[in-house]
Amino acid sequence: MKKPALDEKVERVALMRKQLVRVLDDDGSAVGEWVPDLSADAKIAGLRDMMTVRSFDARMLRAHRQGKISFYMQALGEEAIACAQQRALRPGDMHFPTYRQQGLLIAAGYPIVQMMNQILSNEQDPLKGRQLPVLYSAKSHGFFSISGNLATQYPQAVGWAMASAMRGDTAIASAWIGEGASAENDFHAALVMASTYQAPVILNIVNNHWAISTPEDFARGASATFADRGYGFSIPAIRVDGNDYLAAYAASQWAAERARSNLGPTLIEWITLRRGAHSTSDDPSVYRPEHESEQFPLADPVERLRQHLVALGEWDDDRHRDLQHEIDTEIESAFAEADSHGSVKSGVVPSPATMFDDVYAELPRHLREQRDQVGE
Amino acid sequence: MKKPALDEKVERVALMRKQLVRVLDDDGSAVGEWVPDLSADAKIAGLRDMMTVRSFDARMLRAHRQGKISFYMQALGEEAIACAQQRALRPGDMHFPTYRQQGLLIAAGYPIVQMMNQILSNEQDPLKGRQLPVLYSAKSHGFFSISGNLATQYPQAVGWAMASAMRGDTAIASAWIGEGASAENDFHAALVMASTYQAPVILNIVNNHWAISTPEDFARGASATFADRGYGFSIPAIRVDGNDYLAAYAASQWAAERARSNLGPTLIEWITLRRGAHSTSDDPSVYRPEHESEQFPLADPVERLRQHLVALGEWDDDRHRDLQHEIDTEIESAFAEADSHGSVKSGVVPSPATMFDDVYAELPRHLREQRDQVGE
Amino acid sequence: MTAMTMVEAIRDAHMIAMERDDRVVVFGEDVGFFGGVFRCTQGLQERFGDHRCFDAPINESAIVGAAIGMAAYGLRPCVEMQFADYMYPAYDQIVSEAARLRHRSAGDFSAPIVVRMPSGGGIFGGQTHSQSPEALFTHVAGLTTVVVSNPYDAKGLLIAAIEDEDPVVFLEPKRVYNGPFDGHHDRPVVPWSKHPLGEVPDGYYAIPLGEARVHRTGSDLTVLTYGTLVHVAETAANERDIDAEIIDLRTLVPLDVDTIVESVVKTGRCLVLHEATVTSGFGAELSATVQERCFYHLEAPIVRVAGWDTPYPHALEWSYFPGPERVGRAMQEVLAA
Amino acid sequence: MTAMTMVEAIRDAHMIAMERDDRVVVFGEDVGFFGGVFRCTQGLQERFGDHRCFDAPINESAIVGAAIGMAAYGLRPCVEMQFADYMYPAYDQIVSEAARLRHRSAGDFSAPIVVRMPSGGGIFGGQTHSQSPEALFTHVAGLTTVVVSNPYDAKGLLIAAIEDEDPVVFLEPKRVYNGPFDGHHDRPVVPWSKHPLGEVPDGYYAIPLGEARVHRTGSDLTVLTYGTLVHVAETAANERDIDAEIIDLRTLVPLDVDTIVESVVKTGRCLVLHEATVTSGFGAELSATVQERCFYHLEAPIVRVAGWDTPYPHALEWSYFPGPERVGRAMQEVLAA
Ligand SMILES: Cc1ncc(C[n+]2csc(CCOP(=O)(O)OP(=O)(O)O)c2C)c(N)n1
Ligand SMILES: Cc1ncc(C[n+]2csc(CCOP(=O)(O)OP(=O)(O)O)c2C)c(N)n1
Ligand SMILES: [Mg+2]
Ligand SMILES: [Mg+2]
Repeated sequence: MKKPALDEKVERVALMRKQLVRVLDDDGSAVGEWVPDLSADAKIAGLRDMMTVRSFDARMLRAHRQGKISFYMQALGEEAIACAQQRALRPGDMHFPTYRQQGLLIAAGYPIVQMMNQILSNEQDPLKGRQLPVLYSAKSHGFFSISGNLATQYPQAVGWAMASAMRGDTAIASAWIGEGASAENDFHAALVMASTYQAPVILNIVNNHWAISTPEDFARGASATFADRGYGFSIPAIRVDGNDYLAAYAASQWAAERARSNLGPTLIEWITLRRGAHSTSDDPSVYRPEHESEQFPLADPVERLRQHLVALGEWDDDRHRDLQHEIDTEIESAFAEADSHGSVKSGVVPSPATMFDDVYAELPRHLREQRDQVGE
Repeated sequence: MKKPALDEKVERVALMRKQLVRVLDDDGSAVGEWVPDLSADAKIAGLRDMMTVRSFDARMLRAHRQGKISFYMQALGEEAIACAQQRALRPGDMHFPTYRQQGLLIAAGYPIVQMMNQILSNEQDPLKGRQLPVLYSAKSHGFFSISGNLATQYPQAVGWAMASAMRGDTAIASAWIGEGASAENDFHAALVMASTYQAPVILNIVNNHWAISTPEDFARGASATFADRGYGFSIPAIRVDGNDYLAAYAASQWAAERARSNLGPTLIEWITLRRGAHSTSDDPSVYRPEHESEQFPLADPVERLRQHLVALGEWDDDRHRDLQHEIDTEIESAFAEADSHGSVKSGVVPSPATMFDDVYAELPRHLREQRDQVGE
Repeated sequence: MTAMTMVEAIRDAHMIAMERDDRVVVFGEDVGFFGGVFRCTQGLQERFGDHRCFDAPINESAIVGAAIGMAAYGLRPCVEMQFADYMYPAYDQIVSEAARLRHRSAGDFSAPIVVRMPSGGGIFGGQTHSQSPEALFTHVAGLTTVVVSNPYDAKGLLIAAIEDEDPVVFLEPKRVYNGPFDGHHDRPVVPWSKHPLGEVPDGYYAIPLGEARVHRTGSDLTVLTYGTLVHVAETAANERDIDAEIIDLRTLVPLDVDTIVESVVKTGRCLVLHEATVTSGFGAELSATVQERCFYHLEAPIVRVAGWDTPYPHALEWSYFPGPERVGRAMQEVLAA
Repeated sequence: MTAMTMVEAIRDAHMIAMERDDRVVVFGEDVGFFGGVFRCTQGLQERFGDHRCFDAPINESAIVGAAIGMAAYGLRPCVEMQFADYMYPAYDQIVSEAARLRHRSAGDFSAPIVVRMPSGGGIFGGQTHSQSPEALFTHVAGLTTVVVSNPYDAKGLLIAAIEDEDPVVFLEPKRVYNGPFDGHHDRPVVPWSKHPLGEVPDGYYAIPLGEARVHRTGSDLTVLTYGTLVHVAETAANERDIDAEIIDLRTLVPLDVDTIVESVVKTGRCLVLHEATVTSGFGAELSATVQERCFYHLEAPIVRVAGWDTPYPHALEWSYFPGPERVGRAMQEVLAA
């Protein structure tokens, strides 16, 4: 598919709304105008990022089954998108993620054990046991605090981007939302602001085809794609194969450059599939067609990048096995460390008095009194 | 401009987003595919409706200057849209209006004196002095209670339309919003619902180019038109000359027939100009370019329909003068009657005890107690 | 009579209301095909078809806004917010629209809708799956606010809410969906089948809105509460052998002032309990009301025990939740004063 | 010192804050070119350019949401809701986001924003231009809620609010924008230039958030109030020659409990006044707090005088508004009890 100039007219980009940006073909070759300029090492780093996410998710699901954590949400099948976009953006940029972008943190090199501490809500939890597992916050790594409320982060990302532009900064923001949550009102708030102020922001919609039990149609309505929404605001919108690491990298880079060049917002609809359950509280067998994952036309992102590297002569089964082993070991030892700091399940958690911190910058009198009562 | 079939593909209708449906040309001739099938009498009725709105508005502004009412909002220059759409729809249909669709009530034959009673908040006010002037409610005339909060009526209209469809009824709903308020979140709520459930609803955006002091660009952003928004949801969207009574009638009829034939929602962007101040509390001289009204390319709707009728040989200066006189007299005597029932300014208003009615269907204990205290 | 969980009782209420009145429609996020994340609407779509029970896009404002439009048309929508914590996007439609429609139109239009929402903590839900926002509704004229505490009440009150002519906000403390939580999270869960209020009459019955229920009679002090804390209060009173009269308010607005006053006049002491943050919580209204109406009968200050003025923390849930220990201590404090 | 209206004082506060700190940005509906429908931001765009003061699309959620994002970036946004009645679409962003950001991220991010809004009645605005929604903010942990009553305070408090590290909701009773309304709508308006609190120091000063102001000292009873009713209370006390101590709370959360308790301990009697609907209004919190802390000093029931539990009616505005007649009667009632 054609790769438009950064400043291509929105009417021309518009035609891409119903097409699909891809780089990796079915044989693992990188083809077409969107092939990103990535070294073999960078691709191997991408593979490692995705495999780390997957191994991390698997370990956390196991921890949940073991009764060690209260809740978890995996990104199985969607790893390429966040991993690639993180590598395509720059330090200083700010992501406003949902709960399914652990790939952003992992690809940014955020300490795995910190993520686990958060999930365990243990004594070392950087969020002091306040948040549900996976609702990370990591300013240092360009990762905005995740909210439990859907869509609120979308206009916040636009505001952050506006602020950067107002200050003459080149940092950009990247907003994330699921296709289901794009039905929320704040999606509109963000698009209105982004369109009016031409904010340097990437507006990601991760279309993994499910919103808990509800198929994408309920949010999409009669339009053919979610990318259409962008066109309603003359925001250039493209649809990208979200299971194609190279396409994800290239599209993110294109959108980021547009933003950095003051060409305004870009909306990206990522096509992928939620292969697992919505969360550990969910039982998809009740609502989900059997064999959906196998029948989904876009193959697994880890497999596709691996195949590509093998075709390039940069990878083989031994190296893959070694890498897998290395990652699994790293995850396992991180978990051992995190687990040693206790968990919400074991009751080794931050002290109750800490609950009153950070409600305000300074503790007001009524919270001081209440804290004293907890101490009683 | 072409008039598409009712079930034309949205992609084809889409091209009309940036065009303008017109019927009356600059000489007052009705031309093209959109010419509605309207008798001369029906056109004269339309002229009368619009002139009545204008005379009504003028009288109310005078009443405000006289200190008889607390607030008023006129529709100067926008009369054609609501007047024509009311005549194009059927009894039983329900409008969800804003404060600038008095034309709906007048064209539906709602008693003028009742409107004035509401504006005066007098003893005969059908809304018992509870609402700000012009926030009418008239279920009997297919007119939903107007809210002071912008945009909330939009998803309500969609819900009403869904209910009608669910009950196998052929009544349709018509939602109204200003171009400025289309930036509100509930606009999105309505479009999502309408697109997903294909509700039989007309989604009107009255683009009168101003939202109090803010030009339309702030709400529109980078897109060329407000009709674009519809396209983002695959909701057929057309732009119509809102100062052309015949185009307004034809477009409304087309959209209504689409809805009634189960072909789903239609979005109409009406191009017009707010010729007056936002409200009696507003002073546009601070923000508004001089001569804007004269320079606006779409001529006055009353003048254009009059010219058309003259060109048809159905109208002349004498008849026009007589009609104007008849209308002004009617308005004047209605006002005399309404004014005789008191007003918020004279202090002749509904009794304080009535304030507690209708908070609930039945008066609960705490409101009974409070009512007794007011009586004290 | 059938032993039911609160989920089953709510489902049953829906079934009965939908059967009796074909204007009743039910929708919300994951409510149709799946039957709701807490399964409160399970089976409705199968039984009544997807015109009567259906899934909605994830847009709470659209859900309530459309419900208001449907109600104005003549239907009786009963919608679900997936969690009470997610009602905020719909708050404008609830407060500015549903609550005021009858009044502002002088009865020309009305909005007989029910907005159900699972509320409260106790399930390690963190700050966005644990809130009790009832006070944000009780301040709004035109709304009726109900909080249920058991299967029997839930069924009868939901049927009454659906039949009501005006908007009802219906909070369902999720911690008591499956059993009468006594506040001891470290003990096994008692199921509703072991509790008298888990015995639910078959078929139709309605419990009038606005009537409190004396959950336990007593003479030493009056406990005003609702939802999960009804059971916690009972536990605390039993554990400390305190002769507390526990009033389950059930409907917060309109409030059953007579039952409250009668009890406080009798006991002379009053404890107010809820899970929501204490400042400006509904407990403040209860305290103010009791003080206004029973001033000369009060032998001790009215005490409020409630959630702290912080967001509901995930790991420190049991330090936040007013459990039997805190409630029991407060009872003794009121008695000692 | 310059004699200023409250509008001018608010404008001045903006000017000074923007001059001292270039991170301060101001936006909202009609706020930029026009300077706001009440003209509180007039001149800012001209002076600081449209990158510092600008118009926004009509979307309150977008305004507050963007402000939160800007604050997270490092700016200090001060935004206007055109009327307090129109803050509901932004309520989720205020309550779920701004209020909780610091806590949920354990200080990683914060949201130092100010959300200004003209509130209250007395201008024949009907139900959607007259509301006083302060109680909907005071129930939310993480918010600071300010209600101003005069130019002097408005300037000093707004500067403090902009400098504050956390989100501040700043209510401006529009009825006192141009003069200290005494509650007698049928008498000529007194301008601020005739009132000592209309004398505003030039240049920078900040009034600490969380400190009440004793508006009038007295020994017979304590009146707790804020906003417009401070002046109504003064009028009522003067008219009936009652030695009332009137406390202008200024900040509702955090509340200046010391000043309140000190006064009630002295007078033994307390009247609570506000314009918002009475049920679950902030008056309930005040009544509950006073009762808890001064129980043994109270010689009479605490009385609340507030708006009725109805929407604010247009024509019956003066039957709804707690004017000097109702307030005066309540003072006598409290004294007689
Ligand atoms: C305001 C709000 N409403 C509802 C929810 C409950 N909820 C959590 S996730 C979810 C589904 C979101 O689906 P989607 O946006 O497609 O994201 P995905 O889970 O597929 O990544 C829902 C309804 C919520 N968190 N916030
Ligand atoms: C939720 C909400 N926000 C703000 C306002 C204040 N307000 C009233 S009318 C208006 C401008 C609306 O402009 P537009 O939608 O273009 O309609 P027009 O007045 O041009 O007919 C504004 C901002 C409001 N009524 N409700
Ligand atoms: Mg999804
Ligand atoms: Mg307009």
